[in-house]
Amino acid sequence: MKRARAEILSTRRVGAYRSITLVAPEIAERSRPGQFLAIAMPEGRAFILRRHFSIHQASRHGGWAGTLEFVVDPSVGAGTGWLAGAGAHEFLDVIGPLGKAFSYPKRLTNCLLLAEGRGAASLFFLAQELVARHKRVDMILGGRTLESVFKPVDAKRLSQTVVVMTADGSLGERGGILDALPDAVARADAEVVYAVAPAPTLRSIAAFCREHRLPAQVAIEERMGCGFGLCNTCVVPVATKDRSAYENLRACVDGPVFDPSRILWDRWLGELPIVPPTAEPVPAIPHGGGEP
Amino acid sequence: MKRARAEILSTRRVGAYRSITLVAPEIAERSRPGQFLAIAMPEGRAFILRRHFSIHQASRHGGWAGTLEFVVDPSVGAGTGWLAGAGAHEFLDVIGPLGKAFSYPKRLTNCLLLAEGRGAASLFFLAQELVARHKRVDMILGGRTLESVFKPVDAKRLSQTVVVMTADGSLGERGGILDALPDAVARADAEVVYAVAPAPTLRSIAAFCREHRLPAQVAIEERMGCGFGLCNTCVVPVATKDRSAYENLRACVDGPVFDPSRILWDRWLGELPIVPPTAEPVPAIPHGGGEP
Amino acid sequence: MTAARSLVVDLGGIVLPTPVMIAAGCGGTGRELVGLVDLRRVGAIVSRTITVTERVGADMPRIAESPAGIVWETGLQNPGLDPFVSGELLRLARGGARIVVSIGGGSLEEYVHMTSVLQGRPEVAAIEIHLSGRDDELDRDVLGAHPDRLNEIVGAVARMSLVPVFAKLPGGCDDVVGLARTAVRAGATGVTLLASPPALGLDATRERLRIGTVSGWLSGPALKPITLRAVFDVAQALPDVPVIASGGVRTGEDAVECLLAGAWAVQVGTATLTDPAAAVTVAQGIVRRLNAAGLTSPAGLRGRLRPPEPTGAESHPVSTP
Amino acid sequence: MTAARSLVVDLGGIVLPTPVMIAAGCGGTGRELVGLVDLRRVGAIVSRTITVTERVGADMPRIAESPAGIVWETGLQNPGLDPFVSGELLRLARGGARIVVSIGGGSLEEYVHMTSVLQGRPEVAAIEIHLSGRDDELDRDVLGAHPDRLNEIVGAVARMSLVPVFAKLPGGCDDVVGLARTAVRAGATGVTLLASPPALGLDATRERLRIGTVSGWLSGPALKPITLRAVFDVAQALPDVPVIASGGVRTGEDAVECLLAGAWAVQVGTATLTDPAAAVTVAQGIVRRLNAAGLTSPAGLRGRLRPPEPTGAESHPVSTP
Ligand SMILES: Cc1cc2nc3c(=O)[nH]c(=O)nc-3n(C[C@H](O)[C@H](O)[C@H](O)COP(=O)(O)OP(=O)(O)OC[C@H]3O[C@@H](n4cnc5c(N)ncnc54)[C@H](O)[C@@H]3O)c2cc1C
Ligand SMILES: Cc1cc2nc3c(=O)[nH]c(=O)nc-3n(C[C@H](O)[C@H](O)[C@H](O)COP(=O)(O)OP(=O)(O)OC[C@H]3O[C@@H](n4cnc5c(N)ncnc54)[C@H](O)[C@@H]3O)c2cc1C
Ligand SMILES: Cc1cc2nc3c(=O)[nH]c(=O)nc-3n(C[C@H](O)[C@H](O)[C@H](O)COP(=O)(O)O)c2cc1C
Ligand SMILES: Cc1cc2nc3c(=O)[nH]c(=O)nc-3n(C[C@H](O)[C@H](O)[C@H](O)COP(=O)(O)O)c2cc1C
Ligand code: FES
Ligand code: FES
Repeated sequence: MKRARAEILSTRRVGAYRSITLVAPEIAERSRPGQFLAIAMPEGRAFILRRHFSIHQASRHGGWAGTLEFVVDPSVGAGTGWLAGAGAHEFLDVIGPLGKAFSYPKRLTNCLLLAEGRGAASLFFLAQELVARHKRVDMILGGRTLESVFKPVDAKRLSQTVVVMTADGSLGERGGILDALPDAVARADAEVVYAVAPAPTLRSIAAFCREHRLPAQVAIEERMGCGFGLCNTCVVPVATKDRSAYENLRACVDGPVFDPSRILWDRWLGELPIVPPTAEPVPAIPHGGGEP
Repeated sequence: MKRARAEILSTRRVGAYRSITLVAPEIAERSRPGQFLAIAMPEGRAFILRRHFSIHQASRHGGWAGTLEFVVDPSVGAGTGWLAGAGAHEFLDVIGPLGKAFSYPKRLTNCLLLAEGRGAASLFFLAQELVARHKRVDMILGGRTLESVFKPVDAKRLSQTVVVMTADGSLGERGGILDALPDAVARADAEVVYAVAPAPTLRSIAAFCREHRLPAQVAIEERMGCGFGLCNTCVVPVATKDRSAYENLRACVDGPVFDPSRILWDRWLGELPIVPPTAEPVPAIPHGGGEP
Repeated sequence: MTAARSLVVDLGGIVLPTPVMIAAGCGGTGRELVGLVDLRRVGAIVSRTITVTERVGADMPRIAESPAGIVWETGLQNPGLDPFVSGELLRLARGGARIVVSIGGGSLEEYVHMTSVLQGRPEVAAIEIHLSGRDDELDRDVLGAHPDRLNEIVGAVARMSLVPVFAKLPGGCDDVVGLARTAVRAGATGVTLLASPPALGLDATRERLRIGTVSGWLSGPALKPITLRAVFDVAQALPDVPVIASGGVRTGEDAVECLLAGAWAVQVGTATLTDPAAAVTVAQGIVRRLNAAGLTSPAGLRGRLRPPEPTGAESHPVSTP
Repeated sequence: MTAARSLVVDLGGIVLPTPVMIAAGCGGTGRELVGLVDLRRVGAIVSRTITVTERVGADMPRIAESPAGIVWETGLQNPGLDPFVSGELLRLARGGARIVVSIGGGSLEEYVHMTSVLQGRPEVAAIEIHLSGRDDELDRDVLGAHPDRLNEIVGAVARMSLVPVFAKLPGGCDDVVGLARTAVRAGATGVTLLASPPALGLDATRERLRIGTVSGWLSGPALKPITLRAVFDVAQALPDVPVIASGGVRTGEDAVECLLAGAWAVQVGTATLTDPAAAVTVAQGIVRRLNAAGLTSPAGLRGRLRPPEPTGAESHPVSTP
């Protein structure tokens, strides 16, 4: 983890989002898919905390070496709005890479990647790394409208198949990414599932994977005070290894990537009384890291 | 008193200061010398209160009709710094004109105007109005260096004589405006004194005028919460009419122009124990307004 | 979607055209706001705090900015009760706004005397009891911080008063719910939560204090989370008691937050110093919100508060089908 | 102009390399700051508050922004005393920083037990007593708000402890000086002023609470004027007692303000979450100031505070000759 004063190389619109490319060699070099950045907001405004963004691309080689790209949904609030308005040659105070990355399967081959909206940003980075490891990648991309589906065209370069789902049917099929999951698993003969989506969707994906005994990893988001483990505000309830109890693990250092079968979804999402996690363990992708 | 969303027509550097011209016909029309503006600071920054600025010019007629000019010392803090950086076509939320104006002498003729630094801004406006009333105007302008003497050249158009004093001797004579006061009074045969300067200087001017039984008016500054009389934070201790007691009067609505012989300088400036104001009244310029 | 029929609120006997009042000490003396705001569209103006005899007030300077706040001290400068009643009170009322008179003192006798003088004055819609000052009789720093004394003072005022009485509880007290309960049991119609807490302003560069009397009080947006907590806790404990939120209300949204937390009305203090029409613009914000929510009265916002949405669910543009 | 010889401060027995500590709950578990800040240049790290047994902590979400502040609630999540001592404590110490352990509890027995376990641990430089929690024994909301109880708890810890003991007084109490005096009489080496006051975060648009447990605590710059007042009042009343300022310190200038007001040291909490090296940059700010003022130690700043300059005198660029 490094802290850098990073220059914005360029920014561009990607559908409903703004994509920002930074020059930050020390961070780029260490970045892996699923990890994120903590970006300081400008001084003298009504901001207190940093804002957090998943890493979309980290270029170690070639013409873009030393650059990092992340994607901002400018509609959320003042911080994302400010970032989306930042221009080339401005400097950002960035800490990263933060958090545990997705791990890559050692033996299994067929990977199904699902994302809703901007969540796809980190899955593109993951897809690249999986392809580089000779895995088969299939993708399901969702969004409310065609504008909020992230880079559906680019996806085709990395992915054997790409299913696009929109809530209003303006692109691909009408529906959510969940609707496309069973078919996609069958078609792609998926052995491993990776997902980034709103927590309720992830919960359903977790249930599906558990039922079908599919190992999975999900990247979650929880409100963060720091992003690097100091404050204990970003926790998610995760079953202990033996599943006899749970711990509130910090999403920023113990996550944001988790084995969904170990998250106590109902406890986390606070809608139902606390229920114990499933007693029967589901095969897990080796946690954290994988082959470098 | 009006509130307006006023466009900045132009801004320019005047020595160490920034002069800002606004389009604000309703306020300009009502403005008189000695009055001031309350200007809202931008939202979403670390500002809570408005900032206050004396009116330097208010044009009712001619090509500049409906404009208002004020002068900012950008070196004071964040608010003046921000204002000094504002550019043409930006809009400011302005309330004005605020406070009591200087009053013009009815019978007396020879007016001596003294100012230090940016304080001269409102005295130029006053000089204009006095000249229009066929009064004789003489001026003493001071500053730390030549940069901080406000418009010494322009002064000559309005004033019979202009004495310039600088602390470092870089323009005019070396010294403060007080040093030039006795001579100037004698030379100009001054009958009335107007002054805008730091409070300690005003106190000395008040003592001089009292000693020489010269009627005077001074414009003072006190930290303001609102600027229009709501909050009672901007007070100055002023002797009651019969000088038997004092009241804390609001500089924003009961001032900023006061008869200096009625201000309890020591009480205000907090350096000495409270002393009663002079028992012997000094002739006063009719307070507030004067001929319109 | 029904349109908001009216913003009228009834605070236990005082009916206000809107739930947005101008806080004590931030509304001038009856002359200043005329022309800057339509006073008939202001819920009520709370007078500056009046004491039996004149107070010349605190030393200068009296105000400084702090992060999202101001530190101030006026020393309760006021002309004293009788001059107030014959001058400022009439002027305030003439503007067309409902008048709440804030009374302050250091002894039981002073509070009793002020209440007796204000009774029967048709201009007085309600009394707000200032309780943050020194207790001269019992030699305590904050009169209203002690339940025994609160009970005594509020009880005496409430028994005498013909108009509703609100106890403005001191800021910076640990047991707000307990104090509110005491005030209400003693007869207060409702409570104003909270007075400004004690504060200090300091200029590191010049190594100087910023306030002439050394210390002062904190006001402004910085206080909002503390106000919301006090309002929420008291409203949960005493759901039938009119609670007026004071401290950090600047926008319509801030006011909606207070109403959601359980307030029946809000006061705008610091915000009025910057935007003299704040009480009206805040009320307009409430109207917009009521219209959007299809509610017909501000009271409809009370009790609508739900637990937080899980972070992961709101951070993405798409919700689960 | 003499250069600042050193930032070393002695807080009644605990000697720190700088007067800038990382506040309780804002310094991680000993792993996280490594690489982000040179811990030998941090005055001390205060551990998160430790309880006898593990606490899983509060419901999510746990943090939200407010004007110049944050509202947070962790529910004192911690592994419990024994796992802390055998793991986190050692790791924290290994980083090279002095460690102050914050202990919290709901009964006298718990505080006594924790003190006994921490005694003789060479890693523990001092104990900070967290006093803002519930009193389970006496069934009171804020244990440390009551002088009787404060006296009892602080007295027991101080009598047993071989290292200096600091009482962190609850935020939002009316009689800070009285509580500080009680704590010191009971044997505390010094006081930390103040813990975060109770607060609520609310999202008007979504009509939702922002914090999973409903209510939380306010931290950040918003608190600075309240912190300064508490520090000033206590330092005036108890000039020989080490006072640690906590609440709203973000910059070197903020720290200088606290030292001028009478603090012997400061803590940075929220600021550390944004700038993990805040404790070092704040200390550098103090050094710059000492150098500019020709002072040789932070203690030199205490007592330099003067009354405010008259407004009219500072607003013009020229001073009277
Ligand atoms: C690990 C992680 C990775 C993320 N990656 C991305 C990304 O790649 N692109 C992107 O656009 N956003 C991402 N986010 C979410 C992003 O951090 C928040 O949307 C942002 O902090 C909101 O800041 P704001 O100032 O715009 O809104 P604020 O004004 O702070 O908040 C507006 C509303 O947004 C919601 N919100 C606030 N903070 C968060 C948060 N941390 N997570 C979710 N919702 C929040 C709340 O409803 C809040 O009321 C990520 C968050 C996390 C924790
Ligand atoms: C009636 C009146 C007329 C004024 N006319 C002018 C003018 O024509 N041109 C001009 O440049 N300035 C004028 N001022 C002063 C100007 O309002 C302040 O300098 C300004 O408010 C400081 O704001 P800031 O944000 O730059 O500084 P801040 O960051 O607010 O303060 C920096 C420092 O400036 C000083 N200061 C703050 N407020 C005031 C104040 N109201 N008066 C004096 N000192 C203050 C304090 O030392 C403070 O610590 C006038 C003030 C008053 C009351
Ligand atoms: C300049 C000023 C003067 C005040 N005077 C009084 C007063 O006389 N009596 C009182 O009860 N409160 C007084 N207050 C406190 C306000 O009524 C209000 O409770 C406080 O400012 C918090 O609200 P705000 O954040 O909206 O300003 C004053 C506040 C300010 C800023
Ligand atoms: C996320 C977070 C966790 C905290 N945890 C504790 C804690 O465990 N014990 C404690 O005494 N104070 C805790 N605090 C309070 C801080 O120690 C500090 O007193 C407070 O935040 C005010 O200082 P600040 O404005 O510098 O943040 C916590 C604060 C934050 C922001
Ligand atoms: S955000 Fe601070 S610990 Fe995770
Ligand atoms: S500044 Fe508010 S009354 Fe003068």
